[in-house]
Amino acid sequence: MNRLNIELPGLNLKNPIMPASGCFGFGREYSQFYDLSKLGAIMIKAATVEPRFGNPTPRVAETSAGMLNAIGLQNPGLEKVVSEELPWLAQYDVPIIANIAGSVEDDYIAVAKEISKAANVRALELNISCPNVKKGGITFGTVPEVAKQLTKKVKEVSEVPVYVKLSPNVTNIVEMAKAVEAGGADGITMINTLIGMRLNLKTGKPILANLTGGLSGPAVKPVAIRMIYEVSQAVSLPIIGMGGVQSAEDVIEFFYAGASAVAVGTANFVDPFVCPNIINELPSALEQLGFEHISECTGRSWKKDGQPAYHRA
Amino acid sequence: MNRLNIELPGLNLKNPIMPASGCFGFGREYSQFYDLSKLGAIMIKAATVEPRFGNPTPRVAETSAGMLNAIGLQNPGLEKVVSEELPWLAQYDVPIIANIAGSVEDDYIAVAKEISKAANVRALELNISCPNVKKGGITFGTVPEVAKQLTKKVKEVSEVPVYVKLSPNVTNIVEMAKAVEAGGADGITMINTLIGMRLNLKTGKPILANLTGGLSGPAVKPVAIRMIYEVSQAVSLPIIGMGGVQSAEDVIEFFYAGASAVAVGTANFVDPFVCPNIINELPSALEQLGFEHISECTGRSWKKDGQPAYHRA
Amino acid sequence: MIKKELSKIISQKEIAADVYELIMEADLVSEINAPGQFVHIRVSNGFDPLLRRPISICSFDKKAKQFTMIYRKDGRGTSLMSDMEPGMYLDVLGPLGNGFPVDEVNAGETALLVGGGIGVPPLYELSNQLIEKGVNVIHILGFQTKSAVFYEKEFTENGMTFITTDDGSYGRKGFVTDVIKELSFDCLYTCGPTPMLRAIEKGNPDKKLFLSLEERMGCGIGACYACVCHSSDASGSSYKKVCSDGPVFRAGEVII
Amino acid sequence: MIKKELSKIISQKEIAADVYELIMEADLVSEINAPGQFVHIRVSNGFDPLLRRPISICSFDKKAKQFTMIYRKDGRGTSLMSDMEPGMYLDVLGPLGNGFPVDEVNAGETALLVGGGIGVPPLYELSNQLIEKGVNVIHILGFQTKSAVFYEKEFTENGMTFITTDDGSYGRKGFVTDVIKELSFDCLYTCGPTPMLRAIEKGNPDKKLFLSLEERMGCGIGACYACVCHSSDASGSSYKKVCSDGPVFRAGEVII
Ligand SMILES: Cc1cc2nc3c(=O)[nH]c(=O)nc-3n(C[C@H](O)[C@H](O)[C@H](O)COP(=O)(O)OP(=O)(O)OC[C@H]3O[C@@H](n4cnc5c(N)ncnc54)[C@H](O)[C@@H]3O)c2cc1C
Ligand SMILES: Cc1cc2nc3c(=O)[nH]c(=O)nc-3n(C[C@H](O)[C@H](O)[C@H](O)COP(=O)(O)OP(=O)(O)OC[C@H]3O[C@@H](n4cnc5c(N)ncnc54)[C@H](O)[C@@H]3O)c2cc1C
Ligand SMILES: Cc1cc2nc3c(=O)[nH]c(=O)nc-3n(C[C@H](O)[C@H](O)[C@H](O)COP(=O)(O)O)c2cc1C
Ligand SMILES: Cc1cc2nc3c(=O)[nH]c(=O)nc-3n(C[C@H](O)[C@H](O)[C@H](O)COP(=O)(O)O)c2cc1C
Ligand code: FES
Ligand code: FES
Repeated sequence: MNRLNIELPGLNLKNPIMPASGCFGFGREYSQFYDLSKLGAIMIKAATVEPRFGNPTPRVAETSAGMLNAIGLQNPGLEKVVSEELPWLAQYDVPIIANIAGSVEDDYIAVAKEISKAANVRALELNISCPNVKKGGITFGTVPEVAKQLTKKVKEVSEVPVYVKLSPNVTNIVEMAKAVEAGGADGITMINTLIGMRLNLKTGKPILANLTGGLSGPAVKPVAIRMIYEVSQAVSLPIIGMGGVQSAEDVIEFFYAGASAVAVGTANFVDPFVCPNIINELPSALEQLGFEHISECTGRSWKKDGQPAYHRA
Repeated sequence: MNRLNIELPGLNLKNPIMPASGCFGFGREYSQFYDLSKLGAIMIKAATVEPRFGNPTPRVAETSAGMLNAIGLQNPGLEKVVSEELPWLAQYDVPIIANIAGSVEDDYIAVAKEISKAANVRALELNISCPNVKKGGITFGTVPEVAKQLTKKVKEVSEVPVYVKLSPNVTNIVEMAKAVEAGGADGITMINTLIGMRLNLKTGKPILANLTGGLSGPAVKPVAIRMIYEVSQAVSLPIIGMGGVQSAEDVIEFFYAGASAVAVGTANFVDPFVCPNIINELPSALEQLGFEHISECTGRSWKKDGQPAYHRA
Repeated sequence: MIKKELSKIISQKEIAADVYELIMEADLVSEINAPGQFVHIRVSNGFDPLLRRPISICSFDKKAKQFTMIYRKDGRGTSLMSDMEPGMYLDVLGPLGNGFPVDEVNAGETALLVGGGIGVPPLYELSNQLIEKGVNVIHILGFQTKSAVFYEKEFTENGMTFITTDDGSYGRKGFVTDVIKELSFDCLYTCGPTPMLRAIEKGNPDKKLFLSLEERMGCGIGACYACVCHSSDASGSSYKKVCSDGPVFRAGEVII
Repeated sequence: MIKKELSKIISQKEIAADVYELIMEADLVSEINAPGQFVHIRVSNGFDPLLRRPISICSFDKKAKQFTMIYRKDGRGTSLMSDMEPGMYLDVLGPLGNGFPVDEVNAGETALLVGGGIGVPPLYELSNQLIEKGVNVIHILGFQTKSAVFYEKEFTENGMTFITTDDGSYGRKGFVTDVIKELSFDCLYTCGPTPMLRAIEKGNPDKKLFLSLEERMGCGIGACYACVCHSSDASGSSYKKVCSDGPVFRAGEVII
């Protein structure tokens, strides 16, 4: 019995588990540990038009049950991603979700247009929520109208469905979700990192060269669950949930909240085998709880009997 | 040498450590463990005009390095707080900061007026940020103009300085801080809890009867530090910092970020002696780092040499 | 007085499926004043897990300064506890709360002690103290299934003991309430899952009845208002705290 | 190949103030291909702390499947590590990175190995392998103070060894760079704090020089871009990852 296959716009997933963007590079490193075809999908590192070095180091700092990162969207640039990374990934039977970022609208549009042509790119993930980039980025992720417009423009040029990645650093996440839905998004991914900071006890100064960084890991899970719970009831889009997932049980909790698939970020650093381990453990975890298929879990925290998973009545 | 005494509006603190509101009741329980006069101050549980039972149980759930609570401002009501709790606390040589809450402006005003007359109440803490109360509360904490107006009205009736407690669940915390400063606040306390949720693996439903709850504990510390860092540079008000403090080192980190005093919440549940322990350990922690007085730490993360602690140039 | 103390583990053993008996040595034993009190245990010295875990005192020995707990390995906290070995230390806060009133029943009278699952342990010390006093003690202990049964021998030594299991795999099949109906008694003490307590309260309206409640806790000492329940008076805003007013309440005192 | 393995602690001892020598048994030893590689250690099986800790391999024995690490007890992770006892297991990921190239110096030539503080350990295996090859090895080991000195005997057995301390409490007072100036050599290998590496690079522009860098890490395997440094070419966006391209670089390869 296949308890794990999931259909989402553009994505025919053998299982709903995928590494989160920025936590898996372009897959090369983790291919040393296991066959990437086991994964439901791969969300690759954000691509920008030009190569970016990103922020100065230190770029990571540990916090209680979490970590801060301020990588600053380092990536080899659109051209190299398309000519080197994606073809390399094509050897695996795994759909790619391309995370795209930029400072101005045109950046996003340029990357979306090109990268969505790649055969193994089955969806885009519009990163309007990166907390570690000074210019532009932030208003895309915090002002509903701006997010809506960007979504619309990207949809116009993209050859594949567009998922928009929401920032948790907002007063009203539901408003943002509705805006990108109105802009034509095919799905939502959430949450990106919370903005945080750590100071060095000896110097008094921030540990991260960028001063602030994005908080991820188990610490943020309750915030992610709450936001997915809210958003999944307010829009008719499927949600790929993330934020602190470490185990099959966490995955099920995200589904209960309203997710239809789940991405795993920070946990890859703790255990490089975390994704295949979760994929292996999910079927028996579901069976123990009495589910025939993982899709039965979606939205269980708020669904009345017979209500559909993510389509409003 | 006294390294710990701090002067803040209305508050002459022998040390800058105080239990956070809602995590210490009205002090009676912790008086079984140590002499409350050791504390810098006590932030008592939120008082409302009428007695409140609060939310149904379960009201707490554990998360990774944190906890969720949805107490719902249970309290015996203004009258009892003034006639029973405050007089009982008067036996201790410790200033009281009275946390006040309400659903509409008039509630806050009524409580502020009465409670600020009590001899041992040296400051008010305006709780405009409680995530666990359905009505009203939330706009006070998320709409700058509303927060400003409320602060102004409360200032008009209060006989003691007014600190406003900010919610971290906003897109722009600096804007909120500036608004309450414009409203005449004498200080800021931050942060209240982040809104979060946990689901029961077996039932799929939220563990908290209130569905969502406020996330506190070490998990939120990086968010608190970041926000205090931002706010302390943007306003000329002293900040009482909180969010995950567990040790003398944490206290120093909050000072570095920009705090002038620190409140300890969740950690009291983990260790009832945490406040006196921190007070005992602070002097040697400061000495090891080369500080003569804790006030030298305030704002060190961003201060240039010679810049004053929290007063802008 | 409540103490916070690093207490030494004297022994730990699995006495039923995932059920452990843990014997501790601690000065706080001298402060225990009634069966049914509990302790609040910090399982890690970091923040994983963060909060303490409430566990009932199952029995104690003031002379040896020892007390026994019985707990079920369930989530992260109790799993970590079950990994600990004799000679290690646990940070224990206690004794907490108000226990079962032994003086509500006289020598020669009959007390019925009704426990459900992991609610059974605190009844053991109660049983010991009632026996000591000359009370006739009858026990009804309900478990889910045979492998979950524990302390049958211990209770049987004290008095008549009925075991029920939900699935009938051991003792009588069914609920403890079925057995209660067949017995006569002067006072009933009970601890177990809330639905069981509710059924017992409802089924025995005219009896002297004491119930030990369970609620998720923060502080465990009355400061955080996590564990409240409504008092049975009209006002709607009056309440009791399970941790410091309870966990044992007289039937009718609170709404369960 | 990189392995992830529960590795057994064979022995642990404090060899200087807060400095521990830890010997582990692990299959991954068979994969070590150069001195200066490191492992990434998970100190807890929960999330306190969450991330792994990078520690250099100090020496290894392929036949016994053992490797040695030397680390300084500093924050939470290394403190927890120092509490662990023989027979316990640590989750180790490794071997990681590219180590010191032993083949850059020939038998009969002289290699200078310069270590600062907790940068000393990886030089020990390097020293062993160079000696084995017939290279003359000179060591300069800098420490803060007398109580921090370790492995003087081990290095001295391999070759001439200068110890410096910042405060002059042991060996020569001053910095390792003072000693370097007085010596002639064919190749210099170094590991230690970044300011020391910078000074050495600057002071020896014409020498064959290999430096082992340190940077805060996430994944440790090249996937997260936490540990990058700029390559020494013009573009500004080209980079090397300390974890997977390094930690050892040839002088001039990256900007330190
Ligand atoms: C007064 C009192 C006495 C108790 N006595 C016993 C006893 O003698 N033996 C025994 O096995 N159990 C007893 N319990 C229940 C016991 O506290 C829980 O089983 C335990 O806290 C579960 O912790 P965990 O880490 O294994 O589970 P987790 O699910 O990981 O715990 C997460 C959080 O939920 C809380 N929690 C989970 N289940 C319960 C529960 N049933 N009641 C209260 N809090 C809970 C935990 O304290 C913790 O804060 C008692 C509870 C109370 C309130
Ligand atoms: C390639 C490499 C090899 C190393 N080899 C050794 C060795 O052989 N012996 C030794 O004692 N130390 C070595 N270190 C440094 C060691 O990793 C840190 O001392 C250790 O991670 C501190 O962890 P902690 O929990 O004690 O400190 P904490 O301050 O609690 O650590 C918090 C976080 O910061 C990181 N961190 C803290 N200090 C450093 C540091 N100096 N370098 C990198 N990350 C740091 C930790 O990994 C962790 O993620 C090496 C570092 C690197 C990068
Ligand atoms: C080191 C690191 C780099 C990241 N880079 C990106 C990125 O390039 N694009 C993006 O959309 N999210 C990025 N994220 C956010 C993650 O994709 C994810 O949303 C977040 O970390 C929460 O999930 P987690 O708690 O499982 O890590 C990054 C996170 C980390 C830790
Ligand atoms: C159980 C509980 C009850 C709380 N009640 C209040 C309250 O009544 N008023 C208030 O302003 N904050 C309340 N808070 C928030 C705390 O005062 C504090 O801002 C927050 O918990 C962060 O600090 P901590 O991480 O040290 O707990 C409560 C927090 C907890 C955990
Ligand atoms: S647990 Fe805090 S009041 Fe009962
Ligand atoms: S630590 Fe992740 S790339 Fe080096």
